[in-house]
Amino acid sequence: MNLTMKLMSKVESLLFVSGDDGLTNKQLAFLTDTTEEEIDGILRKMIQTYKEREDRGLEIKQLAGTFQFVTKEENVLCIQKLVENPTTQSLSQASLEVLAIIAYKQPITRVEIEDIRGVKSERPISTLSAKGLVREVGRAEGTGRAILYGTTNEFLQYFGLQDLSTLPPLPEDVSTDEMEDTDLFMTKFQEAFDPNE
Amino acid sequence: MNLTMKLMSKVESLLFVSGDDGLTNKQLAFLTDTTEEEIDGILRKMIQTYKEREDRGLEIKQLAGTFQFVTKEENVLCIQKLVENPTTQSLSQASLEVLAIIAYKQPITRVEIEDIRGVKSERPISTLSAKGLVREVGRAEGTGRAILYGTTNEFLQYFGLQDLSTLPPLPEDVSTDEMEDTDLFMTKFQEAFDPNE
Amino acid sequence: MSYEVKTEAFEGPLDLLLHLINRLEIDIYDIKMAEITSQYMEHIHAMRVLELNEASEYLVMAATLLSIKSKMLLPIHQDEEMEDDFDVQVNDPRDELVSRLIEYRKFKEAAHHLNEMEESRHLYYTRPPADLSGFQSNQQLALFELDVNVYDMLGAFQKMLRRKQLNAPLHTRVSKQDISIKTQMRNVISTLKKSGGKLSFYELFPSMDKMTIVITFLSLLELIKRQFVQVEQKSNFDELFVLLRKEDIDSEFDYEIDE
Repeated sequence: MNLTMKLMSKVESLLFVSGDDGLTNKQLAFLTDTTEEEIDGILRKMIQTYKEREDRGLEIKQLAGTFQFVTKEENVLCIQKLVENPTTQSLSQASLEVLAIIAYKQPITRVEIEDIRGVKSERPISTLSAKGLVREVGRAEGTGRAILYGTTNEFLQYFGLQDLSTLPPLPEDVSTDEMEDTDLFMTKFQEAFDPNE
Repeated sequence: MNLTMKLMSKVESLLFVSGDDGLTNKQLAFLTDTTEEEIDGILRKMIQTYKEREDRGLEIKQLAGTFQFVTKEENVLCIQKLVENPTTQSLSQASLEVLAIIAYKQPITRVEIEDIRGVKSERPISTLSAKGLVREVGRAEGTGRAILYGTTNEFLQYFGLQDLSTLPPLPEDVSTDEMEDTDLFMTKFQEAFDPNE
Repeated sequence: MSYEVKTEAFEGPLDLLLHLINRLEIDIYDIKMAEITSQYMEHIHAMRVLELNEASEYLVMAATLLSIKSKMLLPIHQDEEMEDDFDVQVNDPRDELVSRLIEYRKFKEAAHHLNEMEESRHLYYTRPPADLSGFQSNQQLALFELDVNVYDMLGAFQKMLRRKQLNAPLHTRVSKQDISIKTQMRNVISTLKKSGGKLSFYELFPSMDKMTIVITFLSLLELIKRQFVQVEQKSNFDELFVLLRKEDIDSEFDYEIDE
């Protein structure tokens, strides 16, 4: 009995680490130093136990000869919720960069932002608009009439600023062309907005 | 009772899919539509049950601030049979020293690290950042604006820590305090009698 | 006294001094300068194979030891003593060295604790988060798309190295072949092209061979530096994705790499 329990424990550990690859009964027998017959018996017992017990959220599924853990179907809703609601997190580095550029250089077009950053910036811009921190404030002159971006009132509130003039002054010698300088600029920016300060 | 079981099942499913990202009790409460208090109770119960039951190969641990499933230590040998190189490469003495200094003194510059060790430390620092255990966390004030280093989440994971406060206290030497006291005394003494002041 | 010296056993002059203090059973607060200096000299003499870089540090310490030793032989003039900078020394020329040694010893001990924690952490395993992209709609992808920095990617790589070790004996081993970073950069680009310009970070590492994984990673870093590709992450819970940024890169690519 004790040995059977220990074997179950090992099978649980092994199936857990093998993830989506799963393991065959042959592999399990090899890894736990036992016979395939014994593993078959153990797996049958485990499959049934997992299925029956209401406090278990996992099941063992056999797929193309390999056994693997899957979550119980009845818990699909809370997993769905996990996917849909990534934890409210602070802004990503890219978003912060774009936000800094918009804050100091507004009104500014996407192409100009991308020139400064040297990378495509569509997504951070749309993240920032979705979060209501930046918005379209007009159109540039000339062909294309590109969208001009600026910060919102929500931006001021979010960072506890009275108005745009209370943004910390931009260091004079910052050349945003160079990676290191951008980092430096970002550090200043983040320091300025650190909620702990 | 039935509800508690269902909640356990959900927590098991959620912890399983979130893997080594893990989830906080707050996130678990939100995802299962319940209170943090209830989740805390459930987690306590689950942590104990998993630990006690001999047929379970998993345990719940708090790593890098989140609850995660890990395999039981007693099964390490059969899991290592799955591993290509059973002797997991450990960090070198130099890397460990640098890491210890960064962990306890962060944020800290390379020069400050080298002052403590009395030896150049560029290589261990780059090894550590390549391993994702330390990262640049800012720039020092003043000329040069040297890079400041700090530890990462991966550092907490790697050493099985819940957060930085669970680091064992830095070995303190009582006698150092005594020495400092003497220095302080001498300084005061000299200040009092220095004819130049 | 003669004994064998293992250079790699010391993490610099302070480590060597601590070793000598221990071995000679010297009180760290009352270091016998003559004894420690001669032992230290003997050691660095035996350590001639040192890299130039490190050698200079050992030599600076030797000079420091000699200077302390000579200062201790001098009669103390009260007046001069008073004019000394307090930071350097108040009354004992050994003070600064002793406090450095004690400070260093603290971290050496802390490093030892970390080593023990590392070993016990090797006793249990976690698993990567499950791929939940099937649950996610395109709208959500757009909303939560957030870039990550190189540190996140290095962390992901590290995790992956640990993961990729699993299953190895159960698969046929990839035969070892030498591939250059340059070649692998081309491979990564063409793999990305084939899959429509976007691929999960982990899918770029199908091979179990550690060497290939490392080369692929280095080539990826190079591609990022040259802005051929970009790394993105949708959210906390999701995978890293590698995006192809420059479409028709072949000519430019060849030119740049070959230079």
